Amino acid sequence: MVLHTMSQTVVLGVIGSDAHVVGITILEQAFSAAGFDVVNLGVQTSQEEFAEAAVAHDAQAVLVSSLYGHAEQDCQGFHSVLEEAGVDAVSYIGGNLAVGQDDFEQTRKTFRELGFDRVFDSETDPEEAIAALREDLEITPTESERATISS
Amino acid sequence: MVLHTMSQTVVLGVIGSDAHVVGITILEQAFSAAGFDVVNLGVQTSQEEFAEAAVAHDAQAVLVSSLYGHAEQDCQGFHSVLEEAGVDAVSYIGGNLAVGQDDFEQTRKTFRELGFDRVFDSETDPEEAIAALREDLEITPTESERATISS
Amino acid sequence: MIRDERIPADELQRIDEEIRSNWPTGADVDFEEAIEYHESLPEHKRFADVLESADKPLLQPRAGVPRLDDQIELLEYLHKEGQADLLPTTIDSYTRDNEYEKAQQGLEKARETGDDTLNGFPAVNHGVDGCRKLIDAIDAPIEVRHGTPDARLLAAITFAGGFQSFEGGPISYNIPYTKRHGLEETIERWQFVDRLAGAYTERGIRINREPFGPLTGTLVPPSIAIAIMLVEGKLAATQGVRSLTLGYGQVGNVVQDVAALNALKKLGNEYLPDEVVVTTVFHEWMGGFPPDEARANGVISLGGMTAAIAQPDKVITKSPQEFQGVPTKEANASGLRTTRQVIDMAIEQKIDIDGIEEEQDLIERETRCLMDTIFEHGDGDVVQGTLKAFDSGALDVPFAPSDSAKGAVLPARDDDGRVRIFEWADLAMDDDIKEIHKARLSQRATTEGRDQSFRMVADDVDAISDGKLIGRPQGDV
Amino acid sequence: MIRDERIPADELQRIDEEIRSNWPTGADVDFEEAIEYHESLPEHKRFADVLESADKPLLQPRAGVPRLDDQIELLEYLHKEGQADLLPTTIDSYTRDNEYEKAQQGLEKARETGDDTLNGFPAVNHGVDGCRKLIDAIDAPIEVRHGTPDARLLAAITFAGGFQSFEGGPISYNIPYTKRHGLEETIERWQFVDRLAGAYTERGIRINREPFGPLTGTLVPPSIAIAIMLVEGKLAATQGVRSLTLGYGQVGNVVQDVAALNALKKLGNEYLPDEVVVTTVFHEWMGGFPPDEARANGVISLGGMTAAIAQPDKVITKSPQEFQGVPTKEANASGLRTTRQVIDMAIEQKIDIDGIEEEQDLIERETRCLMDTIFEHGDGDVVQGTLKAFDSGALDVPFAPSDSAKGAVLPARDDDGRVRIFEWADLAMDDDIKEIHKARLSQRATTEGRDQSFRMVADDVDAISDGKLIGRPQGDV
Repeated sequence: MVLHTMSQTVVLGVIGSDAHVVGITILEQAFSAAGFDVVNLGVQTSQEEFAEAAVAHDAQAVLVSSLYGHAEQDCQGFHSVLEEAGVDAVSYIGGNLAVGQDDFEQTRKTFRELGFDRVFDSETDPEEAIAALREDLEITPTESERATISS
Repeated sequence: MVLHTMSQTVVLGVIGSDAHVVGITILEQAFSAAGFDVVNLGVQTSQEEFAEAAVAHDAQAVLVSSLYGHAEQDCQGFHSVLEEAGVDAVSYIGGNLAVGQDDFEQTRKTFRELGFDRVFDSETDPEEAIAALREDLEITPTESERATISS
Repeated sequence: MIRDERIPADELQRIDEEIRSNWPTGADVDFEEAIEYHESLPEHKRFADVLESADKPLLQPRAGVPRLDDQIELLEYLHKEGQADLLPTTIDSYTRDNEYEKAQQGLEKARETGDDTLNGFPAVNHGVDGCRKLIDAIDAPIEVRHGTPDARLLAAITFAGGFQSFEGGPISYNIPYTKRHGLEETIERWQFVDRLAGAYTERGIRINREPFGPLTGTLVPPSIAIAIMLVEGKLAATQGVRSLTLGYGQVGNVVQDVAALNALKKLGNEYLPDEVVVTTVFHEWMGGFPPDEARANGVISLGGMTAAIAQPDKVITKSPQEFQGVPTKEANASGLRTTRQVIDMAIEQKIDIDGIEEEQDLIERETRCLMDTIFEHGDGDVVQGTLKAFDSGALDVPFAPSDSAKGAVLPARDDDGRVRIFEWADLAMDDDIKEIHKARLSQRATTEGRDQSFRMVADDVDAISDGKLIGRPQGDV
Repeated sequence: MIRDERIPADELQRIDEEIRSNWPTGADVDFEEAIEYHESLPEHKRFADVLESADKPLLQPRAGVPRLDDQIELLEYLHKEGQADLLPTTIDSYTRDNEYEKAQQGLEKARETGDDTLNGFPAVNHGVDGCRKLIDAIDAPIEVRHGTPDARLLAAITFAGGFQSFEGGPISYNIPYTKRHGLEETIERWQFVDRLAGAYTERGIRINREPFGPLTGTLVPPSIAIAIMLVEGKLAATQGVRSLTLGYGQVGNVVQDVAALNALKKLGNEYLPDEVVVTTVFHEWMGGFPPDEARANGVISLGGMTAAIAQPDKVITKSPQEFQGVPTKEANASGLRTTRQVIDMAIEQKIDIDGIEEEQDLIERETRCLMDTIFEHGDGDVVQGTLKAFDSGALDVPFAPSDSAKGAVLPARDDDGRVRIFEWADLAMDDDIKEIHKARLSQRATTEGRDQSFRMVADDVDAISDGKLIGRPQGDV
């Protein structure tokens, strides 16, 4: 398992005009420590910048963070942009995804419908996301092998 | 003026079942420092004990304190008791005199009608009561002179 | 003549029977059956064990309402939402005056109308079964807190009812609370309470006893409070109590409060027999509170900070609604959480403040003067010594309403905000100690440009509720 | 090539005219007339004088709403009910992005509907007259607080509008706030702001300038914050600023916070020219707050306690509603009063904590390393040195969103809760200092039975909002 993940690349960033950097700094450290190659795009990253980086680094995963409450707006059409660029990667989103986060299940549903494979709230430990990604990448062994070659 | 007040006696106490002692301790000190002879009856003092002490010490003033909100009840008939015992002294009351002290003027009126010469709220400085007592005792010079002889 | 001697078994039984006949619920107390009930309680409800094994200060609020269901709901709330470690059951005023009939009427009225006509939980009226329903329902240890000069029946019923901690003592529940209960009388009655706790203790049920440290709650000089804690601790130990929590009320000067808690712990272990486990409890500010929740939170936090540094075994918290009397359960829980946050943020920090040892040394010397005078007055007997020392004024408590204490001693803060003695009256104290206090107060007088006088005392009494520690003259210094 | 040199008079005038043409209200600025207006202000509205002559820490909240009348009402409330000594006017986000048209739309919508569609006071849109109405209405000094990388027009209008204090700086309002504004660009723009303040200063109107000390607000090691304060202070002094308030954000360890404030004051006086009056401002905890007002009050009170000991010239307070964003005016006033109560109770106490000098010495040595590397990188020029040191990573800020800083340095708390550096990246620091940090973090790792890792960083970021200072592993130590 460790062997597989050693060479997998994840692209990471905060979408939209959001400037909250602490969360992705922690995520960058956590995914690096877990053996992933991490491309951290930082804050205020556009949909196009995510797509370009995913293509350039042949990423297996795109991890989107949003903490300022406008994630739904910022992610409209995001998966079309990824698709058009030819990105074939799992996509996760996490953070404070709605302003009045009364019902997270509703929020999860919204973002699943937008195209994200997994949706996390702001209380999620990095370990949880790492475990999920390992699971998601291992159930598609061909991708895992390709990753081993490509990185 | 100092000569007059040097020999005036005041009786001091907390009426009813009230056990708040700090206020009268401060008052005892303040009136003593101002030159009065102070008889401090302490907390939980009955109407009769006030009257007896005022007679025994030929007091010029009876100062009643109440902080637990039941003063009106505790003072019903107090001035009849004083009168029957033959007490001829000014009487003051001060403290937290009503539970919901929204309108102190109303409270003052209530206690003036019960027979008190002056009514003070709990924020009153001892100096204010002392100044008032000096004024009240000086405008009745015969009493002042009698006090000089009797003490 | 009453002395500091253990009540003999037959005398204990005689009083017990007599006292239990004072109210119908007394008949339900069965000592052997009560032991069995206590033995059935899980470890996390055993007050003494939980308190003595804690590795950081445990928090406990004050709380009591008349009806059982309401009391259960209140304590559950404080446990869950306030994260209280230890819970209280505060007893109503009628019960404190042994007026069980009036308490019964109040309880019935509360049950009928839903209004709280009593200011606490009438445990005697609820009886052994009512108490056990409370103990069973709450998943934490619970202490009986009251203010009762004659607490014999209350103790008999609450001990049998499963409570394992009981606040109060013959001096601390007399001097600050009542005018006319004689001290000799209250000592005799508390000897019974302690002996009963001792009887449970001998059977393996260690009832924790907690003398009430804050006394009159108003600028009590630490050494006076500590001396009274030591006396009450000794009296309890004589009767067989083995878990004693000595109390101290915050005066607001951090150095003096930490020094006092250190001295309390040290002298407690020194003066009490080895077989007694001594713990300490710190009461957040017991004087007048600011009439403003925001400012009250500041007062509470200063208490939390002090507790983080001194690390007493327990802290009794205040609520931001202290000014207006009994707090809502939300405000009560809020005071707990504010205190918890401050303690948890500060407790891992190394905060060694200069001058604590020096202040502790002064407090210890003062306390020894008072203890020496008590032993001398009683010719070695603590009971007689206490009675005679209070009588002569060699032992005294400032602002004491009781006729049993002269209440002639007056405190005032020094220039640093530490509580010193301004008027000694007849308090037994070495002259060199008096000189130290005098010099400190003189320094304040110089700073303020006024003479030392009772005016400082009056200003200090109101200072914290007015937003400051020291009652400086108006217009600042 | 931009250098640390005073903008010449003709250049100042050229930029001033250009900048004032960016929005219609710019035309109303008349420097000579503005000087007259400032001269007409009473003493108690002169920010620098009030701050510099205070004999205890002055309190200031954050507050800004779009409409003038509402802003007046809000500040009056905070002044009267919160007893704030100094008042703020916080600027909206559109203005911070120089989007005056959007700010105008938001202001008009606010005026029509009564809703606050802006998150602050759009001072540029209110113009000189609007600002003066505010200054005239409020009986205390008011500072402009914002977060604007290019604050030239905002400064021109608010200075002419009567404000005498202006927060921010080229690094502190760039690195923590924005991704793509180049540092060279923001330095150039802030040279104008400072030069304008200097021009007023030369005419006797001392505009107070306050670099933003907390930076990213998250576990910023004191020496990094102080070095940036010194750089911004030097840049401002070069342009003629003579009243500088250097800032520092609470990290929560009392010893480290007091030491840092002491070091900030000392180094500020050392590194800045003699003609500059240096004051300090302490920001209550700028990291994540507990989602609970009671616990938030504990965090605020620890800040008040620290301020009472360190005695900075000013304290920026937080409100118990910090977790949820912009507080109600009542909560804002409540944070002020809680802080005031703690400070006033503790400030007269002598609280000398062991180890403050040692920690201060460490912070000073670290800061000197950073200042040395800046001077070296710039061959004596602070502007070039700052640009090149950030570029090389020799100077860095943890958790910096800006592309102008590497943001590769990572902090973590040691076993005592002091902020140390866990990942140095390319930060210029003597090896013996790095060894000290490493040893302290190693001690924590031992206590916690885990390796030093980014996991500590992550745990520490959340610790205070979770109720503790140090992010210990779950299940306690």
